[in-house]
Amino acid sequence: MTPVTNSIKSLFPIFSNHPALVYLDNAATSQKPKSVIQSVIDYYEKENANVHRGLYKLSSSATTRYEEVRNKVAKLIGASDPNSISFTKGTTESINVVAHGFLKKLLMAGDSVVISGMEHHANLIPWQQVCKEKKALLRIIPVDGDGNLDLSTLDSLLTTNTRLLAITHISNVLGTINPIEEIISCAHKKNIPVLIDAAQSAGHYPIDIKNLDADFLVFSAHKMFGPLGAGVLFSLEKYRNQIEPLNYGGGAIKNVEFDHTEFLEYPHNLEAGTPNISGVIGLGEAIDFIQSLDMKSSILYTNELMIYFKEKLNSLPFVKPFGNPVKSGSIVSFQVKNVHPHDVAGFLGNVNIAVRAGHHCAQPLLESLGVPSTVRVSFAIYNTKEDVDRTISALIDLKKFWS
Amino acid sequence: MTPVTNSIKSLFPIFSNHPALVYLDNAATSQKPKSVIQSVIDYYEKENANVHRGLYKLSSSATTRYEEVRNKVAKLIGASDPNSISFTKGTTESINVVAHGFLKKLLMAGDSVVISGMEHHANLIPWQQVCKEKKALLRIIPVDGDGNLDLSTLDSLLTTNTRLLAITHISNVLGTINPIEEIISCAHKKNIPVLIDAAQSAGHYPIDIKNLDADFLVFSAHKMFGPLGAGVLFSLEKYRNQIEPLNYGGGAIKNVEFDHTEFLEYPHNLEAGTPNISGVIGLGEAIDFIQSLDMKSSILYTNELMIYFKEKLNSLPFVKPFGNPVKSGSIVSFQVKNVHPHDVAGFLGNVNIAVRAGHHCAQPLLESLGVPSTVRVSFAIYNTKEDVDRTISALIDLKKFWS
Amino acid sequence: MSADLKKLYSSVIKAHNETPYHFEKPTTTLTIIKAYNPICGDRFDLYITSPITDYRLPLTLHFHGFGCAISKASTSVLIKSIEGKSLNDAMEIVDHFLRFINKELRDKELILPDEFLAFSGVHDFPERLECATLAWKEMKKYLESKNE
Amino acid sequence: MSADLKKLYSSVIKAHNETPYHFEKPTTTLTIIKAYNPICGDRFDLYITSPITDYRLPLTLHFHGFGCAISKASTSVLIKSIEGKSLNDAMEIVDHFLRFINKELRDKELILPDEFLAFSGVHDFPERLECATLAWKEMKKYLESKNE
Ligand SMILES: Cc1ncc(COP(=O)(O)O)c(C=O)c1O
Ligand SMILES: Cc1ncc(COP(=O)(O)O)c(C=O)c1O
Repeated sequence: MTPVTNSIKSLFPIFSNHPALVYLDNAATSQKPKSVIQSVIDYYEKENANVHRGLYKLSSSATTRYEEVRNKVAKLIGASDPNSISFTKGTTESINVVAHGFLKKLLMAGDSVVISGMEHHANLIPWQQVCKEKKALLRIIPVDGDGNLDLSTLDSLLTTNTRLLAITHISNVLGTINPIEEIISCAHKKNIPVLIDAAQSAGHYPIDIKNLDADFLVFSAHKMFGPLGAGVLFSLEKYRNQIEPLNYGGGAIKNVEFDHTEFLEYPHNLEAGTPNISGVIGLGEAIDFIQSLDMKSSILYTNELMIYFKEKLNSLPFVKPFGNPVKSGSIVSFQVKNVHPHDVAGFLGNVNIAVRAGHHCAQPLLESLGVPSTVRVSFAIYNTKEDVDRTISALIDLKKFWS
Repeated sequence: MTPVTNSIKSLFPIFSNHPALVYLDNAATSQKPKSVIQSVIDYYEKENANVHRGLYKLSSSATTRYEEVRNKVAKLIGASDPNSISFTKGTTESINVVAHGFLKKLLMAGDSVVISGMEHHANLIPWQQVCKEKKALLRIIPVDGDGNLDLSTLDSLLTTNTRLLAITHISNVLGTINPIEEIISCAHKKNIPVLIDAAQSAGHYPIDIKNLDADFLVFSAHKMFGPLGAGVLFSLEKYRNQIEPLNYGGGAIKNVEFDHTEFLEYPHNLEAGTPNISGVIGLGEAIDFIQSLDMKSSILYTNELMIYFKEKLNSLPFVKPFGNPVKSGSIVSFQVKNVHPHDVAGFLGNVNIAVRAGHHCAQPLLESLGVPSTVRVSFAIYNTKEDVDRTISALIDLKKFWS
Repeated sequence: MSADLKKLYSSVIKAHNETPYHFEKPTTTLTIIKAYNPICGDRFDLYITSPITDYRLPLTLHFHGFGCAISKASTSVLIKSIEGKSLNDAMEIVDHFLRFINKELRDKELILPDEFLAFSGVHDFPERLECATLAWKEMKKYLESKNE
Repeated sequence: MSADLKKLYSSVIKAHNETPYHFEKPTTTLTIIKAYNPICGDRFDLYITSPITDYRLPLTLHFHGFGCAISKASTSVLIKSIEGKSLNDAMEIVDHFLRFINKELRDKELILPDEFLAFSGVHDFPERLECATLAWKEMKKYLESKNE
């Protein structure tokens, strides 16, 4: 395994402050490198001012830096136009903008929206609620026992009445990497726009919008080494003037009279109110950090960890793993027989191993797995083989304790 | 003038990094004290984890600290129940939640919403757009030449068809402090709920929800020494189960199935998605900072600055001030005759004096003042008499330069 | 493995978790008290099968559902502690337990049954407070509604 | 007061700001080109009063509106520079000015009329770029549409 990791770990202050911490809850939120934290500090200590074109240096440089991050984000996902990028507070908001601001207008009674059986609540409830309001159908691509999408159903699920397909790139529960190119091309043959939930993949896996041809793509800064409260909505040009904002207010307008408002164009029309400037600047810094790494080796590395962990896990007779997808990111779900997932997570937490137990905001998927909750371990580049070993040995201790 | 200010100034790192900076754009955003910045750093360096009840120490303490800020906010505004406080990304979002999630359902064709002629776009466009959709009327309390509300019109504006009155506590352009107690009691006599836009007052002026009896109250952390990307919606108990979220997603639900979702109760139902945890914790720290000051002396102090500035300004024959409200916060708008406001702000910016020029997101008010833009100076506790003197002398230089 | 954790999962709790008291769905029920924590997914149903007469709970209560060891054991102890009790006594027991968990008891009130004391480990794990009190809080609401 | 600022508000700019060229609303107009920056509120209308014949702009153009000294002066210089010019020449002038402001000119192209050079101060004030180019960018769009 590449030894680069120890030096990477030293870039994340949380591990100097908690040397014993084994952080395996990366799918929930990643830790932040010093450079990202420093960019937020610098912003507040040296540059803090509101944007929207103030005529003093602080404000104009805040504006410039905020806008520059659109470039960085566009480059990260291979989009040619920085104005394809709208800043939101996170994946959840990005999806809601598309659901309420775009889809709702198009959706008629009897139409349908297609999602998969492994979606995060954020990529389910917004569509469900809009469908309910419009008397449209929410149709589900089923998930098989291994945690793969059953794509044989896709052709029949996508009909002339389907108005949108929304699907996650990587499952936050089972780690499944979905064949989104294939799915998108299938949908596009029927002229159905596709939203990709890249919350688990952006910044960690290569995304090239031009090849991918996704119509919308959404993600959060905080899961890719960036700050909380900042996210991204990418939209293809052809939809941009069809997306209405969730929020109306200052900074998003051309002209306001009491009886009439003219709005700015996408992406600015969606960014009413004082934006999370420090969050967006930190996102830019996170992208710089990501680009300082070699993404391919990072993936190989976290994959190796994941496989190493899975092998060790499979050797423990008291462990029941969930899912065995064809292609998998570095996320693993399991249960310890006869010990409730919360007791597992609590036990591991007590020896400084941070894992998550619960439904991982994917209740319908868990329902189909036949359990109310699992223990989830998710890796990032700062994790090590030692983290795996410590987790496995803690699981063995746990079992002893409980029998 | 109280000499406390120099020691206060030293608590704000931006002034050590820019010793010559005269920051008079406080109505746009305030600077942040070290303690607030430190709380954000500490969060990322020592405590970063997602909330929603993780079973390891970091996550459970993140959850606890996030929830504790509800208490602090509630105390700040004299609300008895921490669960009256919902966290948003800022004033703009808070208002939109009430407009789309609460008002829209109630509003029928022919109904009306009443606002004033001095509202920020954030407290105008959301109501305007909802009224448009519902064929309801947006009615305006006029502003007189001095910048006071003409309250003689109030009784006739508030009718049995009025569904909401939304009004700013303090004007962000003229500094007018509106008699909101009186306005609220007038509206309540007709059973009309009232939303108070406290963006300019929260944390700076005393607000006691119990006395005030406002139904909704909204504000942003970043204008009261806190971080960007965090805001507050206070709601009276009786409306709480009538407010629908702008955003659907994880963390806001009781139970999710493909065809049905049961939501949590207010305030959690409105907080879908990973919240801006560091922003909320920083807001808590900002409140601690505010409580370490004596609010009354702070107001006296910034008031003195404002009056000192106004007097000096009035002695300059080439300056045209706008508004002269009966009660005024520390915000002043003016023009330099024959010099465009942007050239004024640009000139001042060049000598390190940060002021704002433009319509200040209040185009209709500026329209009624008969100008497209003004120069705005707004004070905070770290400003000094010397800041005023430097500004006045820069204005004199400016005039020389232009004649 | 830490002493704290040993205390949290005391033998009493482990025993109640493994063989919970009256852990079954009765065939007929009159009232189901739902104890559900949406955030972690713990979900127990507490069953009342016969009517409350003379302000007294039935002699037998049952519960069923799923949740972590702490919530399961605490529900088990709840059922065992209050079945057959008068509403007033039950209320007092429930109150006592909740005040104990929330560290609101005065010293002289600290003489408690072993099965209560078994939960003192929760004091070191604030994130498990919810687990220990979930069913108790719902029962309290129910008893209050019956006492009105 | 800084040298930068003196340069930004050069005498040429001050003169154009105080007595802008053809600053009036004509009584009849054929085309109004709107140059509006919603963020700062600068708003100028550029008037074309007679039809474009032979691919040539009318001999007289006018403008009116409000904005800061930089945007007003730059609009004034624009009007003065292109009236009566062929569409091609006008396009070249506009392009040249925009490339100059955006620092895209090569050295040998830097021989410019004084009225253009007067705007070089903007290079030190990136926040004023928009002001200097507002009307020019709109004019460019207009000329492009006429050349199609
Ligand atoms: C009176 C008033 N209302 C609303 C807002 C909007 O606040 P935010 O931009 O933080 O959403 C502001 C600040 O610009 C304001 O001054
Ligand atoms: C696949 C997926 N989609 C959406 C989300 C929601 O992201 P956020 O909470 O940042 O809005 C998450 C993260 O929890 C996720 O894993």
